[in-house]
Amino acid sequence: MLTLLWALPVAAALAIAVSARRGAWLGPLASTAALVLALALWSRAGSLSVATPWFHGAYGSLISYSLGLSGLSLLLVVLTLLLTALCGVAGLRYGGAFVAWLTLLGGAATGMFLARDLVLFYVFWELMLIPAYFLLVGFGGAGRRAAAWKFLLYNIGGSVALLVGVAALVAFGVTMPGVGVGPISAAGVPAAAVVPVAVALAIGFAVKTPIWPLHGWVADTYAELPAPAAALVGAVQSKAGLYGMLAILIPMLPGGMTRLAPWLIAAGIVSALYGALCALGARDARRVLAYSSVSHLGLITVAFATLEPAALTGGIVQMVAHALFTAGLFLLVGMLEDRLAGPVDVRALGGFARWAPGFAGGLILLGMAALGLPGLAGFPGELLMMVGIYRYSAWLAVLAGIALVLAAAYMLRLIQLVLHGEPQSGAATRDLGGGEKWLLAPLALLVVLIGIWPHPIPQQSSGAVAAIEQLTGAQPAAAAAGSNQGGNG
Amino acid sequence: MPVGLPFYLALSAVLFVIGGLGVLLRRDPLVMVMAIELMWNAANLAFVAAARHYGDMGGQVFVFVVITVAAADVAIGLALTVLLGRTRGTLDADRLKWLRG
Amino acid sequence: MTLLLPLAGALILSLLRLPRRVQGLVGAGSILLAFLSGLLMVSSGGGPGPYPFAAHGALSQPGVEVQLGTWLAAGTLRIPLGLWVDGLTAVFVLVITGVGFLIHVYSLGYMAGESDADYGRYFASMNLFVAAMLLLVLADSFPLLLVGWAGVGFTSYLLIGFWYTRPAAVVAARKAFILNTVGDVGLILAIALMAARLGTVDFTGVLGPAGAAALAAHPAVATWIGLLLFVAAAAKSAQLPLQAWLSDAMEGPTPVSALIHAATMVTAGVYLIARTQAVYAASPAAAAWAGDLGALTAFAAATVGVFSYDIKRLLAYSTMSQVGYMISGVAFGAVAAGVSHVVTHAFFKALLFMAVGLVMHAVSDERDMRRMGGLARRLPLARWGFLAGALALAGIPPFAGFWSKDAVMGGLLHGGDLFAYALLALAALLTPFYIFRAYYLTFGGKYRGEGEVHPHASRSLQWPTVVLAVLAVVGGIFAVLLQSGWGTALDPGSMAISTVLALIGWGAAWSIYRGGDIRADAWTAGALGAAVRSEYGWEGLWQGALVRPAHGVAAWLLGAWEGRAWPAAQSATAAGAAALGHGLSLWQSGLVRRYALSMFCGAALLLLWALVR
Amino acid sequence: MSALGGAAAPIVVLGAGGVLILLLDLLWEGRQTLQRAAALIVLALAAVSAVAVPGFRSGFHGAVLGDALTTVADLLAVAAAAAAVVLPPPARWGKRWSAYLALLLWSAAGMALAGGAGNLIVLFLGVEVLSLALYALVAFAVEDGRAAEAGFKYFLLGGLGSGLLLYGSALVYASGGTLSLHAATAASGPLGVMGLLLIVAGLAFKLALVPFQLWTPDVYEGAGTPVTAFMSVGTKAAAFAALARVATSAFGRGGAWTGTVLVLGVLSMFAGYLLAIAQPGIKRLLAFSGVANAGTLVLALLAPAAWRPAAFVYLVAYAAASLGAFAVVSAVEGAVPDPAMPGSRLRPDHMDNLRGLARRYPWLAAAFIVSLLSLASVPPTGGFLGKFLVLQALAGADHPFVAVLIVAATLVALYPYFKLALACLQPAPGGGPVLRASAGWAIVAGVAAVVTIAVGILPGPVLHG
Repeated sequence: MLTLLWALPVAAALAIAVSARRGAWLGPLASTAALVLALALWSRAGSLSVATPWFHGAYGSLISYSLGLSGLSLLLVVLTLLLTALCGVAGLRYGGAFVAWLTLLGGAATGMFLARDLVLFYVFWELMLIPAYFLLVGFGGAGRRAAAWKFLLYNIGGSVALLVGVAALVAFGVTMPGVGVGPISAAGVPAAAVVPVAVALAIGFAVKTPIWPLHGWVADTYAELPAPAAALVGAVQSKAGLYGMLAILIPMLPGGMTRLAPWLIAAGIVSALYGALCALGARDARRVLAYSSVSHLGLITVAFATLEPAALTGGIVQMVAHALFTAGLFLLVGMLEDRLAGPVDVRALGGFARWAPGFAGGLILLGMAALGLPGLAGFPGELLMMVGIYRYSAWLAVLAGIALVLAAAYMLRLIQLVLHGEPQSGAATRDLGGGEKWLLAPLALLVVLIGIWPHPIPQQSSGAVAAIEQLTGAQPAAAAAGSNQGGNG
Repeated sequence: MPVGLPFYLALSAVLFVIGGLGVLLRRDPLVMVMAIELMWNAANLAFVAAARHYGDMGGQVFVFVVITVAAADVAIGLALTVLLGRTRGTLDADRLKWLRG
Repeated sequence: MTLLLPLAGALILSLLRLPRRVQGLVGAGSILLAFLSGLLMVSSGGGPGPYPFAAHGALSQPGVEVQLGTWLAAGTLRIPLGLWVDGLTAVFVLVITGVGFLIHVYSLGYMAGESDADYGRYFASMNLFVAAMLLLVLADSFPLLLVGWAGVGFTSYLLIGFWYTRPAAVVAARKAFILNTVGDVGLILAIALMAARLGTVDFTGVLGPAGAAALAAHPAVATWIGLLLFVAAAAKSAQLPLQAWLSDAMEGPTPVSALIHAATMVTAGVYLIARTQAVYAASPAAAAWAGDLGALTAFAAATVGVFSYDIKRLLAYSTMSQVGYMISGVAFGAVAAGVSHVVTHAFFKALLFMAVGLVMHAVSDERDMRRMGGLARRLPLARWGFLAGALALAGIPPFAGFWSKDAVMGGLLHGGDLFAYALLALAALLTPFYIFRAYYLTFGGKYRGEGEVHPHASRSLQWPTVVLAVLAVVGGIFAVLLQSGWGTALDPGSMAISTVLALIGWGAAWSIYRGGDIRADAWTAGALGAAVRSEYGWEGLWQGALVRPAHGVAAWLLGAWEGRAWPAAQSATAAGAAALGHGLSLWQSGLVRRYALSMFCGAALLLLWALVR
Repeated sequence: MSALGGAAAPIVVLGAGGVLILLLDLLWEGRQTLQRAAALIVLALAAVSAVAVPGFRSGFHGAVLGDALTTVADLLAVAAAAAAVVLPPPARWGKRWSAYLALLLWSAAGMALAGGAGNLIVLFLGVEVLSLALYALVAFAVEDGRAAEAGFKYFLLGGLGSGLLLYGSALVYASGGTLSLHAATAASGPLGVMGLLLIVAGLAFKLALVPFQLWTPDVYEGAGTPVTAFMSVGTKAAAFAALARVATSAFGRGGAWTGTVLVLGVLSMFAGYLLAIAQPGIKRLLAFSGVANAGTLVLALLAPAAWRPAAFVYLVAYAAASLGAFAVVSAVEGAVPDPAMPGSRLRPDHMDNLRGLARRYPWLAAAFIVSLLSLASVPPTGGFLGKFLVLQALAGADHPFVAVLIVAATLVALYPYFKLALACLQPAPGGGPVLRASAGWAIVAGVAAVVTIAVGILPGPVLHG
């Protein structure tokens, strides 16, 4: 059952490839089928798992094919499959190969969110990278080659760091039942290894997220990828790192995490401010969104690193929200690019609200969600994060508040430069077509719904948060002594 | 004082080094092949001496094997030298630099 | 119900394409229905819960809470989804929907010149605004309040930037939004502080007996919460130091200015501080900060009003000034007075804006008083409306403003500090002066404009003006009723002082401007006038200290770091690796004897290693 | 046969098979298909005998060892030879087809011998048999000056390497009086240690570890690509097996050895990948990739308790990827060069010749990319799993720093591998290469890709020999 969730998209991707790329529609179809399946499992989260032995690694460690559906996994899986289906539909006009890679990316991400074995997790983690790379190389814009190198070097750099961490954890006999699902045995990690392993994992997760100063790849990648791919990568792949923090770093090395937390918080808050400032100055709309992601995700990282329950919950809510509005914004910008037949240079535009009220409405709605307007999806998570961050440190919360104000500034700049002002001559364009509207409607609807009633998200993720709280709460901040006792958490 | 194993080993070392120097200093493929044979035979000397020292037949068997293999080796070496001369028109090892980098 | 009707109206208007008549009907009708249901709610116990409105002292009764479920929960923190009704809410609901309805009707005529799409957009935004404002006052927890709070900010952004092709409107809208966001962040931080120190963020928990006890036990917490709440209130209510957006917000359509920037949105800050009396009661320091800054705003804004040429801006400064009174009043504990001033101010300020709207309609959207004058005869309705509003604003008895403004000052005389009282008294002196200056310059004398004067006022423009004019004259009754509803009494001594101050101000204006002659105004033209008109250079300070540095840093980060440093580091790394690779290729010389040498050296090194070990 | 020991069976089959092919040439002169079929049958028999002959213990009184390591080395030698048989030969090789096949089989026999060697004589004999046949195979294109140069270089340096091996054996023998590998590696006196180190040096030459790697790119480039494919896999497997035997039994007894392997491995890894960056020719690039992979592989030996499964998976994955990649290279080399590409006229294996491959032959390109991903150790390929197991083994064996070095080198490796992948994906002015019609490339590349992924997904059978 759980296997189907990731295997359906992957099989569809292979089928498209075999069908000589004619069956592109299979991609969104399979993603939708998997999405329906995932939704059908909504109430059974936490109780489903699959495990069969895979192989024995060194030192007799058992590597198994093990999937599990915690509430947190379910949220992210639903999100991933929804966006895979939508972006797949949006990507149909790029041809079968594009949809195949995109669907493969979605399937891999789904698998990663389900994996309950470190090696399996890593396999899916890297499997995500390949489609993203080929989407970039095969379908990217003019600067794709340089962007692809950056993407590759940064991401594999992060991956290999993660690989060292994973290999060490496996060698020490740590298993991964899934946060909030079962007991985690971290008993085997030698005290001296806790911090180095945590650092390796953190680097891997930080690159993927990305967090300053490891964000160098993100702007180019998001700017060069075709819009539907950028939407999926920006919305889903960026969650991999954060999920990794929640599912691996924090529960398996709580002692290491407490030692690392100040560094992660520093990097995260710098990300939040740095990204926001860069977004304030960027010209290409894609880069504005890219830097805005750096800023948002940095803040979520800060929230996670505080280990406060409210901040963790808020971070999770914000992960969901960020995926929704980021995907929507990338799709919207892509639609605008189609009309301009080129990148969206925000300073050269204006007055689109006149010609395209539907587009304007979409951009304003999603943009407002992105800047955290209360009543839309971006707010509840932000609020809880601020509550948690405040509990950790008031001054940190003030810095985060500055990032929020900057978010308003850069998002408004984007909205206003594109939509408002004097309509540029010759800029008369079509409004969104029916198909485009239907594509965005689910995202817009969810953004509003989550804004109005966000409670289901924390309900699903409460297990994970409670488990983390128990793990880190039971453990004193002293890392060296820490990791040897938390075995029964 | 009887001439013991160390003396033979020393001699074999000298031979081995001379062979090596031959490979390093000569540019004629034929001479280089001969130098290599010298190195192998240095080993042979050590084997025989040690076999004698330990009263073990293994070393002597090894020497026979080496001699046989060396014969085949030289045959191939000569063939390659001829091939080299025919296709490249030179018998100077230093002029073999089409393949490099 | 009250809440849902405008929201439904907004949804219908934004998603469906309706004929113009239906758009107007839905827009105004939904607000009317909301007003009626609000009346029902507070009078007879309909709506979310019964509330005894009429009895003496009833307004200070504890509220009724209706919980609908959990909005969000994390760890031990639970944020309910529910509504809260008490006297304060009731007053605000009625003002919002009542005055809001009148302004909607006025808008029907005022916005008639817009295209169908824009007409629909206008009413959708207005309905959404009312809905957000109602949520703000009906919420039962701070996060939910914040939802309405920011919704108000957002819709006001939409409405200020309604004419989005005008650069000035776009800039004004952005400024309003960003300053409001600063306020939102203040509120978020306040919520975070409550959650961290009190463990709860709903009204019952924070403001109820348990919360009050906790606050009293930790005055520092109360002070910080109070200050952060004041940051929020200052942004929304355009108080120092976050006042800068309101005067620019006049770029929006005039009914918008009437609704948002006079009657409702700016009073949200007053509501917040009135609502959180428990906090300010626990922290005199926070109360003093809030009250003094409110009073300072009241005075400073009045001085700017004295020098203004733009009649809408003048009204905006007047609004800031009057809201300063309210904030100061509620912060120092004169809740009834402050809230009653909200009510009367809603009447007369909306009236003033409507009158100005009529004037602007007639003189092709001219806003500069120097190019008006002599309009009294051509625009009688505007003239009498403006006069009624001016009298109310000036605090001339027995007009509406007198009863409430005086109550604030009376309250301060008893409960506040003298500094604040002095500032408010000075402002009370200036208020009649600037508003009658505007009156005489606009309506008196001879017409100084260039364009024709086209008096045209449809019925929908006329009768809301009339209704409000009546309210401005007799609305003092509401103020008195409210105060008795809260159980506070009027203070004759303070009333006398206020009356004298108002009459002096009016007299000064009369003596200078009674002829409506622009030459009498020459004294405002100097450098001093320019400085004051620029809000004492505040805008320049703001731009220089924050906005431009932020953009500068952004450009520097993008250029120096993202553009050069990172790429340079990246390419240097890549080039370094490639250079190493090419360097190593020299080793692969192709020379077989060198290869042999390398092998020998390698073997020798291995042997050496063995011997050294 | 069981009297001789089952482990020797594949050697016998291969050696006899070579003779048989030469005899069959008298019957089937010039009939390539039949001869190839015969060679494949011989190889299949050898494979079966390597896996399935009962009495699977040491033969010839311990001279030939039968264990999992031997089996892996045997099978890889056989697989590499099979690939070289299936791949269509370069056009100029003419009619000496049977000789080519016979030499391949004999070389494979030598590999099996070296891989299973239990004493120093057999080790030397195996190394020489595999080498002598390879010298001839490398220079098989007798009209080609490059092939002759490559053959001569390989011969000369190979002789030198064998000399080191031989002299090392002599010193070991002189210090201990025994030729048994297991007993000899107990040598502890300075003489014995020096001898062992010289043996290590000789095997490092065959494995192409820095600083004994210099011959590799020249020989790989000059030899016909099927031969290159064969030697890149078979030689390395055999040499690694031998080195592993020396290392594990010797290193088990003293700490001084760790440093040797560490230095050789780390140097090879970094120098190999760095040198690969600078190469425009695919074969040279893959040669350096082989250097680096060999380096990584020997580093696994630092985890004495856990290196076996890791090394098996790593070796098998490397073999599959390498054979797959060279299959594609040989296909592209034989294609009509695109005159519009700048580098293509200089050398037939120039990277530019790959351009347009993905458009014209998507499946071949896909197989190539799978091989490259495996070499770059990206999941779900065997290359990833191999590297993971190596890392896991090292992390559990108090060598975390080595694990970090390995992943650092992996980063360097990205550039060359992905440069090749990118080249396939780029459009070509002339539309891309047009391959000579042959199923051989597709078979080898396809089987290699399938094996690569299969090892990555179901490593069970490989893990334990």
